[in-house]
Amino acid sequence: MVNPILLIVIPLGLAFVVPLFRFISKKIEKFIPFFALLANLIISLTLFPHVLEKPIHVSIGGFLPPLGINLVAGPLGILFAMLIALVGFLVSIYAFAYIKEKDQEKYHILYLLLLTGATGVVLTGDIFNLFVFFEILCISSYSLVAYFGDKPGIESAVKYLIQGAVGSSLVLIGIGLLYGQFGTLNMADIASNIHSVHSISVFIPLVLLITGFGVEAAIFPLNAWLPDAHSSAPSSISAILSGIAIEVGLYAIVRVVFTLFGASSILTFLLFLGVITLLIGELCAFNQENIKRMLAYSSIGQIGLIVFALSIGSLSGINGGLFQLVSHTLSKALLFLAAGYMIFRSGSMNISSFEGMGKKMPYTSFAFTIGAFSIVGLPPFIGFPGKFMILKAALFEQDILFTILVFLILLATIIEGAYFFRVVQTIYFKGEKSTPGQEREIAPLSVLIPVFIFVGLIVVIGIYPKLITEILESSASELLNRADYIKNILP
Amino acid sequence: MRKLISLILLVIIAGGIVLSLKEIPFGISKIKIGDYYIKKGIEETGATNIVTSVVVSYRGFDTLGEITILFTAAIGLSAVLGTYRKRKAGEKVEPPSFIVKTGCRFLFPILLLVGAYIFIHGHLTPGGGFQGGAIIASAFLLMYLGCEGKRINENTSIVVEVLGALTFIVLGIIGLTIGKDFLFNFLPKGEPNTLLSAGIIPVIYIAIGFKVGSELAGIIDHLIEKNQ
Amino acid sequence: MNLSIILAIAFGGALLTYFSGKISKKARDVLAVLISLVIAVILAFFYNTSSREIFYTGFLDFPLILRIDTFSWFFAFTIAVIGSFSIIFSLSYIRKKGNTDYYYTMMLLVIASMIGIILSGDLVSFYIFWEIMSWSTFLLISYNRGPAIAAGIKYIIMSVTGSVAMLVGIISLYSHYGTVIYTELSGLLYNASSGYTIFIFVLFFIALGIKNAIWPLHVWLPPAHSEAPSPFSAVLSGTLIKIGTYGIILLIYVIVKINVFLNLGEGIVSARYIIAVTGAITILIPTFIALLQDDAKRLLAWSTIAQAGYIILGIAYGTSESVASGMFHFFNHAIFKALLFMVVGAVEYRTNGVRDLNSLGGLIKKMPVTFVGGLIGICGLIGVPLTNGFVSKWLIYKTLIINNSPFLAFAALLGTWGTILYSYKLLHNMFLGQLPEKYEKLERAPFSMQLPIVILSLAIILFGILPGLPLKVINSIESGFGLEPLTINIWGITSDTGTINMLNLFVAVFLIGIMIWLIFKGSKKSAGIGQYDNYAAGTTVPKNKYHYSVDFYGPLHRMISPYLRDFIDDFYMSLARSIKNLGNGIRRIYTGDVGYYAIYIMLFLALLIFIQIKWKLW
Amino acid sequence: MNFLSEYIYYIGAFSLIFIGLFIVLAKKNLIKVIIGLSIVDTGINLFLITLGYIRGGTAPVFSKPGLKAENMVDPVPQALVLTAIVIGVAVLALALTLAIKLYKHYGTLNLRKIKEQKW
Repeated sequence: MVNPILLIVIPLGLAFVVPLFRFISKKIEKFIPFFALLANLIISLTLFPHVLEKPIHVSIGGFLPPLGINLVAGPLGILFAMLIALVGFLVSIYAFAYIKEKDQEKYHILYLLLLTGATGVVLTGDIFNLFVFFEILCISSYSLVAYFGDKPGIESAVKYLIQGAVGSSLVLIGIGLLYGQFGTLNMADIASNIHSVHSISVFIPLVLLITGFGVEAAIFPLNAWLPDAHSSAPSSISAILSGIAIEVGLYAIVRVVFTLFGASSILTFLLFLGVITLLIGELCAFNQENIKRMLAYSSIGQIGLIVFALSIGSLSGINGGLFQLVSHTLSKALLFLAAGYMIFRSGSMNISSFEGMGKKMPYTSFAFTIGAFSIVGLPPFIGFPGKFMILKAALFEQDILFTILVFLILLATIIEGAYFFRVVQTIYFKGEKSTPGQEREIAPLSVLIPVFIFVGLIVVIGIYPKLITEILESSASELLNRADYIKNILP
Repeated sequence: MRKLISLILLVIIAGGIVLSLKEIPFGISKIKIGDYYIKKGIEETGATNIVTSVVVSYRGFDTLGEITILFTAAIGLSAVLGTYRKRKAGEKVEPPSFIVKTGCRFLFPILLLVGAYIFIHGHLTPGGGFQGGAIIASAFLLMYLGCEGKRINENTSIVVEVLGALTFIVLGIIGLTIGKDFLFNFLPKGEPNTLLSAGIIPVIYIAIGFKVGSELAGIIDHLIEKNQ
Repeated sequence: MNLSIILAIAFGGALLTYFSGKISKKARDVLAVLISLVIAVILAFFYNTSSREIFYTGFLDFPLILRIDTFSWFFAFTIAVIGSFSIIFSLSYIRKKGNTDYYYTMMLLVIASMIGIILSGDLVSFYIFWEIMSWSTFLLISYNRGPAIAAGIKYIIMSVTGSVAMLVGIISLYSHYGTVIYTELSGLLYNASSGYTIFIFVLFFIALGIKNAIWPLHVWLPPAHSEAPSPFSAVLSGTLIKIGTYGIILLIYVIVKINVFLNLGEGIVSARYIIAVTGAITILIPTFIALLQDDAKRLLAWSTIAQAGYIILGIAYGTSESVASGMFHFFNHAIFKALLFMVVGAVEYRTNGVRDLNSLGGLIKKMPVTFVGGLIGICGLIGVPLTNGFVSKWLIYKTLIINNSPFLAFAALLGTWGTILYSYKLLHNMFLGQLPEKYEKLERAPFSMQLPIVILSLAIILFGILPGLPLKVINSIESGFGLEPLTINIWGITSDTGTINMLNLFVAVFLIGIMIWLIFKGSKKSAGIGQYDNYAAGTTVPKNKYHYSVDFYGPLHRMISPYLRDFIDDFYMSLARSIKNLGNGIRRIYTGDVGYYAIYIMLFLALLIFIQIKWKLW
Repeated sequence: MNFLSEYIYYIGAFSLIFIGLFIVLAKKNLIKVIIGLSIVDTGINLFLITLGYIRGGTAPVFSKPGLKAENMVDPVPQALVLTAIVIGVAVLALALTLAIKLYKHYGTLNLRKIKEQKW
């Protein structure tokens, strides 16, 4: 069996090595992320069957937890690691043709570091270590948002950095308070000592952590950085931010709320928060003219939906939330990649500049359409089982409150449908029917291959959701069975 | 208005934190893993500086993350600035005064030496790779102040950075293959309170020292470049 | 023969068509027609069988089930046949336009998903196919660009609204009863509280009513039907909205069961009565709005809503005759409305896209076959004896009058009068009157258009004279629903309260026809005068002034039009606008000032802490 | 004033944190905001150090014989602070770099005027 630490060490080590390639050949460096993430994908796939049987615990430096830092490769962690590796891998192919700036080396290093940070966050079993990896994720995303160095990029990065820094300060205060009370940083160890969150001294760290991680997870009202950052970053990075970074933030919140604190009482609050986030995201996106901003607001909405589903708190609710998370990652990454290349060609982020794209770039447009349908939740794409499971979980509570919230969610879905269908129409049906000079410009293979792998995954999982439901179920039970988590780490 | 709102919000938050601080009385020994480290630290890691043993051994993975953050920031910084290293011709910088020049030249080697001392003795005395690295970087800062026209070689600094980080990772992987755990301290612990003790800790700290020093110097270099 | 094979052929064929189009256009045309015909033929073999199979188990924990019985056979077969005629009609219609591969693929996809809906045996697969149908229809409605874009977006938003409501209904049923399979669900609502039943009813009716264009939910239909390519309008009007009908029958008679349905509420506020009245309103208002239309397809579109009203009225009324009339009218409407859209489509094709009734006229000489098709089509629409529409309308009048619902009956009759007026307008303004000069050189419709027109016209006459053929099927469906069976023979229906026998009628009409013919033959011959042989004020009237089909029903138009604005549509549009404004307003919280953003973060934190300190909620 | 002697270090640390946060919330100059963030960092570091303090404690370094383990302060917060400082430095460096670039683009550091990315 492979040691899950390799999931972090391989991309990290390769990221450190990248600068050396300037002495050999400038052409190799863009393949480094590709190979690193391919390795990660393979490792996480090989770990996958083992993890389903029993979570893997690895200590670092030969010290057992709670003394040393440990990695917990449970189903949830491996699910996320797999997702990160998969999306990262595909986006790294996309970057071959997309990133043409003279200083590609730095892009690739930062990209690898971002994914390393994300992987570290989802695998670690130590709250401070989680914070450290979280910071890697954040700092590399600040830099990547500003990567083009253009006006919107820098402005967004500054705003992102300020909000992110405030968020991480809060996290650090929260960790400090936890350490002060429990004298340990190991999550399982803290969790075993927390008996209730009703006392204010435990509640304060909880809200500090939720708020701090919530900034990255883009929960309303902590998400003001998101539309700016997603719309100004290079499209490949938007895909990663939307597909990975927010989800990792969400993972941190879920870990904190479920595993660390077992705070089921705050879930009701998160339930409402999720619905509000969803509604606000969709309403903001509704009349948006900038395609990437629209997608970014849609991400906020989707996050709201996921938060709602996770905070239902039942097994099927978490299951549905995780499914929706996977579905959002794949669909939104696809949308950003496809839209990114269309923007690259048309030179404008305005939706109206997409007129006639259906003729000009048939494959990319097709992929965009699939992504849009999937996000809206139409069968037979991956968004549908996700929405279905969430609604099922919510309605199974047989509670009038949940019914009302479900109707609000569906209202948001309708709004979401409206603006996505508008874009699809713009791509295919708007503009002159066929003007001369509208030559087909097929996107390069390095764009089409990842895009169509995403399309394939979206369709295949949409038709056959059982492909991932097994790992989702065990992840959900990992989250719910707090006692098992503690017992596994601290025997 | 904005200030008033900010104040109200901060007061509420402060109130909450004060309430939670009641559970954390000041100055009483109660920390459980900290206690363990102090009691067993020397035995388990061989380093007399317990902070070092925590930083490099018990929580070595954090430190790996830490140097990664620094690396990320350095790379991100140069990516954002868009590094161009060509000095514009004919650009005059006011030369430093005689005192600054002499002082810097005098201090430069001493600072290098102090920095090196600090990270080499990280496992014995207060200090370590980061502190030593920072001192080395300050030596380079002085060099920029005092010796106009002198620049650190970018390629060299990058090689040093990379090698420093790689040493850390390679040691970790060797630990993985030998001791089944990443960053396992596979070298003999030696006798505490001697230079050659504590296994891989000094090696890692030296690597970190080089890495941090060259990285911080690189950051300074980048920022100076822009300002000229 | 497996049911899943039909679906495999339908869906696989749709994809195959796309790729074959990349190789050869001819092959694709042949393939498209072939696939649609093959589906129809295979379905024909399922006549009077019933089977059930689980075709897919991979979707979560729901086994997806296909089933066929007389009920679904009837609908599926009608849809498949109308679908294949539309595809044959498309062969020449679509050739001039671009993107033909896409067109055929989507067309086949729509047909395939419709058949999927009809054949599915549980609500989840029903929903899945329903949604596939929704988006594929959306992609086809906007095919013509221009105004079709707005039509498409209106359609899909309403459709999504409906389907999410239905999804809640389905999942709610599942969470209450643990199953979504029709046969297991059937009758379970008997024990449910009436509040819950109404909840389920409302949710499903939003979806089904939107698809079926029941009155306050109809706004998508006029633009969508009129802007879609004409053969697809035929599919939309003839079959797609009937999916809604199917769903309503399924809900009332299969899932809820007739006895629960009839006992839901009392008197005026009973579910049965409310739906029937909605049906009546759906007949009345759209009929008169249709009268005002100058666009041929828009007129037909409003007519479709009105006719759907008859169907709903019949189905919801709940007697065995009314249900028979509803289902028979569904069948008839599928035929004659598809026919009429094809007629309009043929005219549109030859005149290069002219649908404005004010600028057409006199085409009878240029396109006689099409004219005859149109004539028979409107005869069926009005319900002239010896056409199929007569029998279904007769049944509904009869059952409404016998069961003491004079107002509903009056609404139905009034609807028919309106139908006569607008149908005549349609026929007259296209085919009668003067021929505008620019259409002197018009050719006949191509064979691939004439063929479906002729066959469908013949079908109208056939089922008008032999209504027993479909009624037999309908009767066996009804007995499956637990309704009293009717006494059917091939010429009509026998019953104590009134018998209809088309043989007598046939003979009578035949004799009257001969008499009229003789009278015309015997009377003095009138002199034939050329079209332009006209003088006014001593000079020849310029040729372009000859058009008296402009402003048809002008006075009536001016009289009723103020009352018949589509207020519902205005309401929905203002709703959409206010959501837009709300969104624009909410967006302002992202002010661009990072100081505010930091305040938001602190606000969130402070709020949480404040609530906890103050109320100890958590 | 038992309270003060008990909590004075906490009060000091948190005063710094809240002063920093107030600067971030209320000031409009980007450089000041960055300084605010830096002050927050400092405050947090002080807070962490304070957590591990023992009355009359010594540094956890066995540099010479005779030092008692009981008297030593908790080493873990010190290690955490080391990490936190580095993170702070990294964020600070990046923030200043971005500020330089931002100034190039806008010619101002007034955050109230840098509002192109909004809605």
